[in-house]
Amino acid sequence: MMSNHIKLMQGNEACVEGAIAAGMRFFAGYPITPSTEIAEISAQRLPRVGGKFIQMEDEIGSMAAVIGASLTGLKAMTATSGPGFSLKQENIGYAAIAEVPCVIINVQRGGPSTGLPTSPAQGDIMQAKWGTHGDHPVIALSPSSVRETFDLTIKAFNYAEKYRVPVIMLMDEVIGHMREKVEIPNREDLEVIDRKKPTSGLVDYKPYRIEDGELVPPMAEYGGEYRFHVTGLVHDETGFPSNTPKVAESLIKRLIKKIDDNKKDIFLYEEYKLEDAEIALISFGSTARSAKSAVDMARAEGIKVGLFRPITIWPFLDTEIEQLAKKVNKIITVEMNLGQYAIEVERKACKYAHVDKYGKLNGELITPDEILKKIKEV
Amino acid sequence: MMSNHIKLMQGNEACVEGAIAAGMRFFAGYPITPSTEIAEISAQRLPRVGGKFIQMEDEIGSMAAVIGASLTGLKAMTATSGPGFSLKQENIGYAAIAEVPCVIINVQRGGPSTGLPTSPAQGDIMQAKWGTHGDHPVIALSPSSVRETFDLTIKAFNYAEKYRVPVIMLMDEVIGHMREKVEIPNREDLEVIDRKKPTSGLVDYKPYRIEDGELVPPMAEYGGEYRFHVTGLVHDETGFPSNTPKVAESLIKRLIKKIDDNKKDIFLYEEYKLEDAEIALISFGSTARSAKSAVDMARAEGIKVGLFRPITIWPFLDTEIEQLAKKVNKIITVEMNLGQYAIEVERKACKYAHVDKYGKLNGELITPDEILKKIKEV
Amino acid sequence: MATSLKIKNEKKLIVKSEWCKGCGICAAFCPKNVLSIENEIVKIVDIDACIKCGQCEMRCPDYAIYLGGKDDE
Amino acid sequence: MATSLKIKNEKKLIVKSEWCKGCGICAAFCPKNVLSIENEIVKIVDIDACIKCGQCEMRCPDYAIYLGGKDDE
Amino acid sequence: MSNQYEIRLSGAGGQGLILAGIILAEAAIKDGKNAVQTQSYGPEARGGASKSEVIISNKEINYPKVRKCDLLLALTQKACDEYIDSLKKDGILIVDNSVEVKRKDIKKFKLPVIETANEKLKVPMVANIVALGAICKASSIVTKDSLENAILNRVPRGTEDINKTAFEKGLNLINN
Amino acid sequence: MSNQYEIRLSGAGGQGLILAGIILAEAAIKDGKNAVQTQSYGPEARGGASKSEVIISNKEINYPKVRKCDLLLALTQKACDEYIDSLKKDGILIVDNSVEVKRKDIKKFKLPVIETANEKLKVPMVANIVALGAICKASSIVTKDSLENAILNRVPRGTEDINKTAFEKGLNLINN
Amino acid sequence: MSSRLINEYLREDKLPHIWCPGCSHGITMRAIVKAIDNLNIEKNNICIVSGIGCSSRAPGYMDFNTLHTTHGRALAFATGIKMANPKLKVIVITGDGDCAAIGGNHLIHAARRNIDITTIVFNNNIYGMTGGQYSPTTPQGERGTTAPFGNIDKNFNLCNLVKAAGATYTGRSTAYHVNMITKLVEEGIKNKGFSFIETLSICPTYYGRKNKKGNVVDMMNYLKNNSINVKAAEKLSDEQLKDKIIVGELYKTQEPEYTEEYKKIIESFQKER
Amino acid sequence: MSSRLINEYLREDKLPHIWCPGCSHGITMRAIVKAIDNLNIEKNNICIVSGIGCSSRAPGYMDFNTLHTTHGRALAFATGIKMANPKLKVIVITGDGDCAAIGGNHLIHAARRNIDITTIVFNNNIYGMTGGQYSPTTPQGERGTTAPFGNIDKNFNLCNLVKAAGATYTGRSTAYHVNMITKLVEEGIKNKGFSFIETLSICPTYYGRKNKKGNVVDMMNYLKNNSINVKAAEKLSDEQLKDKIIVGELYKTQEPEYTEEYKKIIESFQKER
Ligand SMILES: Cc1ncc(C[n+]2csc(CCOP(=O)(O)OP(=O)(O)O)c2C)c(N)n1
Ligand SMILES: Cc1ncc(C[n+]2csc(CCOP(=O)(O)OP(=O)(O)O)c2C)c(N)n1
Ligand code: SF4
Ligand code: SF4
Ligand code: SF4
Ligand code: SF4
Ligand code: SF4
Ligand code: SF4
Ligand SMILES: [Mg+2]
Ligand SMILES: [Mg+2]
Repeated sequence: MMSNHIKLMQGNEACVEGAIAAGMRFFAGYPITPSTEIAEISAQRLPRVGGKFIQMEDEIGSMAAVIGASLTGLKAMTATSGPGFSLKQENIGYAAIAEVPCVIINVQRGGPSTGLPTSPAQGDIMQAKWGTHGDHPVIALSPSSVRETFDLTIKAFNYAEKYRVPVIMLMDEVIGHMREKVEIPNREDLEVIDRKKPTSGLVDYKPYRIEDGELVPPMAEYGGEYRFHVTGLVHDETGFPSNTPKVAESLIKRLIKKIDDNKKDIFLYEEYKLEDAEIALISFGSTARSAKSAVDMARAEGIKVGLFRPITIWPFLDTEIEQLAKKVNKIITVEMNLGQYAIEVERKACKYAHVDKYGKLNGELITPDEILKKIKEV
Repeated sequence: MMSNHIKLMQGNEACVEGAIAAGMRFFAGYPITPSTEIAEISAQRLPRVGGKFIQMEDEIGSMAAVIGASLTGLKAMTATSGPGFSLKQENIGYAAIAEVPCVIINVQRGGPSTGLPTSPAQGDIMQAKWGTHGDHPVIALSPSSVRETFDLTIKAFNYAEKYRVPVIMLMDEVIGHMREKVEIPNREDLEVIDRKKPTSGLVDYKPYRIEDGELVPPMAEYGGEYRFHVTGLVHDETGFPSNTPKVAESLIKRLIKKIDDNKKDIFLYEEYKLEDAEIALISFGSTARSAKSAVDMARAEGIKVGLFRPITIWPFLDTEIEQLAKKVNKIITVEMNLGQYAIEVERKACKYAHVDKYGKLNGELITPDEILKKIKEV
Repeated sequence: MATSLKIKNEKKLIVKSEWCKGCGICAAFCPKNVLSIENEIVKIVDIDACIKCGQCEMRCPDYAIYLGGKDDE
Repeated sequence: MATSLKIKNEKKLIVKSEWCKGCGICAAFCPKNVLSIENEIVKIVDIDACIKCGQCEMRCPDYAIYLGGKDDE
Repeated sequence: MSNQYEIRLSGAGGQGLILAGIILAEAAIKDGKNAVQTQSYGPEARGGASKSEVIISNKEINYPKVRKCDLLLALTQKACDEYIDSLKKDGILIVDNSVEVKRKDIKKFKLPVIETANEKLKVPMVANIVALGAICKASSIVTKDSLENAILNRVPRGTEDINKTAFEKGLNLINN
Repeated sequence: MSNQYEIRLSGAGGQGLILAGIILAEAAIKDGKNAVQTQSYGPEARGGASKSEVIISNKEINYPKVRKCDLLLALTQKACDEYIDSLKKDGILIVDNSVEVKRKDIKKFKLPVIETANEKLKVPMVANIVALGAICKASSIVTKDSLENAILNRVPRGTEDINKTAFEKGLNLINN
Repeated sequence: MSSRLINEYLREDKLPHIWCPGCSHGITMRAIVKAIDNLNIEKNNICIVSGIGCSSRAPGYMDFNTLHTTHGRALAFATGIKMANPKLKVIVITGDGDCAAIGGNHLIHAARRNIDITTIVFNNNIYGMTGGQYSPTTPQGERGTTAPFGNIDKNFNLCNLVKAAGATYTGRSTAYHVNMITKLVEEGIKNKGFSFIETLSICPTYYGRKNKKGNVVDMMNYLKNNSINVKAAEKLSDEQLKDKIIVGELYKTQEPEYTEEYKKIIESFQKER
Repeated sequence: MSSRLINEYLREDKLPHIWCPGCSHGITMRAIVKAIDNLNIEKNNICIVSGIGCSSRAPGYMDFNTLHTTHGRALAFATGIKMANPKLKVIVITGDGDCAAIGGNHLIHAARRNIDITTIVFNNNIYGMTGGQYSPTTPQGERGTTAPFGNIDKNFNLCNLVKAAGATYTGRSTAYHVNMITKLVEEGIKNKGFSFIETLSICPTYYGRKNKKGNVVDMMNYLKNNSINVKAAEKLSDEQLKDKIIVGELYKTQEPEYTEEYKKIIESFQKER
């Protein structure tokens, strides 16, 4: 018998269920293939838990509404795909500088532009980090299975709330649309992190004041006890704009540092048969599944290959990749693009290992056989 | 006496003059500091040469109008800064996949978000390449002086037309707003490239057919002899959408290849006192001016340092940087951001030279003294 | 309305079944019950009743039925 | 209109010159010519004429002139 | 990987093949197995899928798409022509009896699936469930009980009976 | 770098200092020199600049901003206070006579610039041109002819005479 | 073989189109082509621009200069085209989502400028291409996949909105009233300025199914039976007009056209010389 | 020291503000604060949202919950705030560029939804902050730095546009008619739905200079002398109203409010259990 907690679930559905489990109570979106089910299921589910769903006039408005809602204290999310992700960029930067927690799901499809709207891709890896103007922090995660989509959506909210940062989930069409057996954990077993509220007196309250030894200011909500100002301009700890070079430098540096200094907490990855590996595949999302199959196939032929699967895409797993590079002779990155993650890998690994890349963007999931062939080539 | 051709000119003005000299006859924009003068001067200048200026309702519309105008055969340009550049991203991707020549000026200011609107920055280096979703080609150039702004704007149009690609000019507030002595060359001395027109018969005309040995299809114009279809979907040589994996792969690969295979033509850079240098600074745009001063100051103290100034930012000057790394012991990148170009430099140089970076983003131009200090540190 | 008047009576009712998706619009709005849908394809069931009004052509979303002939319209 | 009626006559006309940008609006629309601009700053030139109508306060873009007093409004 | 069973359900959009795939996968899960279901999409979400794929396994399923399949259902000639080559040697082919097949190296079941739904049951919509019955009998990848269970769980309320009948008709299309 | 002359013109927004900077730079170019002019901006373009900087040189000018300056013009106390420290030892300071200055290690010219414009010429707008006259006399960084030429080129048509007068008044504020 | 109209103006090799059985987009596309035929405009002088959506796939089938842009941006691309080459007759084909949701701003600004573009919206009251989400024209209370409990959004009256924004020609028809579409499009093209034609359309696959509107024929009959011509409507009370679709030419005026005004600026400099 | 109103509702330590001498933005800001004072709303229950522009700098000076967003997006942020916490009184302060150019789509959609937000546009007919480019409300023929030869763009009648989009309250006043601003804002806040108040404003620095409108006082006098109350206007002919600014409460109706409607959906599930 199938237990109550065991279900066949679609990736996009797991995303919503994870979000609701994490406490999401606001969703604003605009439909786009292949992310649309996330909006649709949110519309169904949210009012049942007292949450709000709104379909905005476009993706820019959706991102704006999510930030607005988050400022009132709700956990808020939006979901989109390539073209919509491009449109959200300006306001993602706003969330980054104003430190408004939010989760942005990007179910990647074939780009650029309208591209291949119903096909999977992993072409927005770099965009997730660099899509908006100016240096800014983001966290990006990429799930490889339906169950992991559930778990990572919760993590995404946890990171967003803990670090007051926009967190991007880089799903892809395969993960979003596939249905898979999932065992949904009990609510009690989930770790859910809520944002830290300020405790200071009303009079000397400063919305961006950092407590000693911390890097993330506690966060009040509109409609609560504290009144405060929020802006996308460079601002000091009072939240008001400042042009002073010192203020500017220290704000942006802190924004970056709050993520950099917490890499240990944020770095997620999986290692598969790497213990004795001479060749390491690096792959994430749906292609990591192909890569895992390829590892098994290659091992069956006696080739010592393993898989390193980044789950955290940004911040880049620098120390881990360097470690890995020192351990193996060769690295092959496998991604559905022309080698985006490969750029970062090359940078950290080039001193220690030969880095090769396998990329494809024809709208089809990379197959284990292709990867096996590539393994044999190098 | 000041000759007719020698003038004190602002960077933003030189950009417009260069554009008009290159044949720009259409400008669509939306005002934003510090790029606004480009729109203003275009509004003044274009009707005098029979060209068109339009202020659109926003940056998305501006980018769209530019693509539309280019499809009728006019050379077209838009100008913006950070927030507007973020908004233009979706349609920049469209221009890339539909291969519509256009020039996008980004006069960089402090980001992220509204950031420091009147201060210089170089924070959109990575965004220029990765701002839109999906793998796609772009060319990006960065001028260091008013005169070079004039010249590079012409080059930008030339590349755009020759390679049917969006070309991005990464100016910064300092270069955009400073006034400098400029000698405007004679029209006859300028190299101006126009797009190649198709010559095939009307019946068998295919708008994206590549002639033997070429990578860029000739381009007809709406309202001319040929009728054709243009889409942002993946398409075959007829211009109509196709979902075939082979078509998809070959389209995107060709788009990348047409730039990659022509790097020689596109790679622009300046070398300054590098002959015997042990340390190389790498810097572009306004900071390269500071770096040049710093080189002179360091040389005066007997330190063997030189400057490598990328003018072409994208495609990345891979072979050149590798060459450079082999020649010197140390590289210091100097940019008004937290080290964006440095990422690429590290990737190509790390095997051969130690790469260090100096970045600042407090809204002030990096000074020669700061750089000198950094040189002495490493 | 101008359109249907222009159509001359020597026209022939033509069905291009490869394009027909069997939506039933033509049959439903044919004033003379000339048409019927069978196996998800339009069929002419009473050609003699056809007054060549062109309504089927005008409303067929798939251009699968039209009045044609030598001196095409 | 309610606003100006509410203002009681015991109020005092107060100028906060640090905030005054000398735009001249208050002086121009004072019904009693109480005010004048000198050296780009508002000056009270005829306080006795002031009827405490509050128009200057209402239109001063910089909150540099107002009717105040013990029982502030 | 050898204990992994790969199924491809193909036909025209609107024939309910996605639902059939989901039901198959759910039945497998009820049997305590692992299952992954995927499908293909037309231009954006429109058009509708023309194929649905299910992988059933006792182990973790990595690559989620069906490559060479163990069982192919094809309800139209077009679908059969397109996918027949992806069926493994000795694999099971279930086709509607309107479909012509040349391959010989396979276990072929040519069954009146559509006819059964249209004419026997007078509900064209249940062709997919008839097919599931046939699949259940032809292979032993899911148990009859689980499959029946899964069907009743997924079909719209009020249509349980007709679907149950359709399933049984499907089972009975193959008599061995 | 030593033959590079750096000038900072400071005061309140609206005093025409950007124009003064442009004119200075253009005069230098007329003299066959190199020149770079920059300015500072308020929030977005609004507010208006409060300082304008000019570098004049016989060589290529790299770093375009003024660091330690050779000549400082300050028309308001606030501007003077903010920038006085950036003036080099023995540098030239030209201040309006309303401004108090403490530094001693500089060549100081305290002149009735604003008064001249307001009261002598009755055109407050030409204070910047009066100041240019004084700068021309106090330094020799640009020739009088080029400067006068540059002024007449840039000022609005119809105001040439008053500006010419202003320039001369400025020249005459310093008698040596 | 197909009819002369189809043969001459559509790209036959792209047919049959991808639209669902009974989708009215094909009807409207034909009606537009008929208007062009009636006006006898040179094919090379026409440019058809669309955004993204089922409706926006139309230009791909039409044998003119055609441009399939990004979602919502058709009018902004079209504005660039018309400005750059005013001799082109620019026609925008768009959906209710494309022009009224994401593209709303370009719509009101193109109308405001009174630029000579004829916009035809295939209003099926739903996002068809993405699978049935409610749109800014979905009537209140109706369902979409993102309005599972009934839509609480008020719907736009697009013709009113566009008129208030500055359009100089507006008209409305339905997929049933095909000849009226043709007539309105003709008039729209003839109008020197921004023209807006709304065609109430049917999406049996999503809107119809979600809202239990019956089959394709039922939906067409709804359009037929609930429409009333604007002339006839003038005589009726608001009460009587409740739930009626008012069709016909709704608004027509004359104002300076944008590209003509710009031409005057250019010409003023040519004279100067 | 400053007046009680300023002291109580503005962030005095941020004053004097950055606006130019004679810029009317300060007048309007005070009039809004006065309306809030008259209505006696708890400061913590108010949230003021703006975009980017000179006008949009206002919230920084106002002692409530304040949010300075991205250019044009104030209403979209505000929609999120109001949906998430309907007990907040949400007021949007915006400029003609911010709300009618880049933000036009959010404006018409917020109006369409009839969400309970009060929007006050400081319409100075120009982009002030970026230095005087023409805006969608710059009258035809006038100049901006990007319209050096006279603006050929037709200008929006914002109140009409927003009404056509679905707003349930609209009003117009001028920087001269300060008490009327206060009154309209009060009524707008009281209206349960989308309220839109246009305040004709003066930008002496750019609009005034570019268009030779005289000094600050001349510009104020223009507003004074060319305005006519909507009641009085009703009796006049179009000819007589030419070039007149019609001020007062322009439109008022009652319709379901968006967040209330959503609340009903949530409540339907609470009952279910
Ligand atoms: C930026 C962006 N957002 C969303 C989408 C997804 N999308 C494609 S078409 C469409 C809606 C189409 O609706 P409509 O314009 O009414 O056309 P219809 O399909 O109903 O004819 C959407 C939301 C997209 N392609 N691009
Ligand atoms: C995305 C984006 N585009 C452009 C700008 C530049 N910008 C800032 S304010 C403004 C116009 C402001 O005009 P308005 O809203 O009328 O306000 P005003 O300054 O006149 O009060 C513009 C174009 C920006 N900050 N962000
Ligand atoms: S209207 Fe056209 S597609 Fe529909 S049934 Fe008739 S011929 Fe076939
Ligand atoms: S032409 Fe008229 S009568 Fe003849 S089949 Fe068509 S609709 Fe019927
Ligand atoms: S209105 Fe205010 S700022 Fe203007 S002059 Fe009077 S007091 Fe000064
Ligand atoms: S209160 Fe009235 S009378 Fe008195 S100064 Fe002000 S405006 Fe004049
Ligand atoms: S989904 Fe709707 S709009 Fe799209 S083609 Fe099908 S019926 Fe037409
Ligand atoms: S520029 Fe215009 S709108 Fe901006 S503060 Fe100055 S006067 Fe006001
Ligand atoms: Mg639609
Ligand atoms: Mg304005």
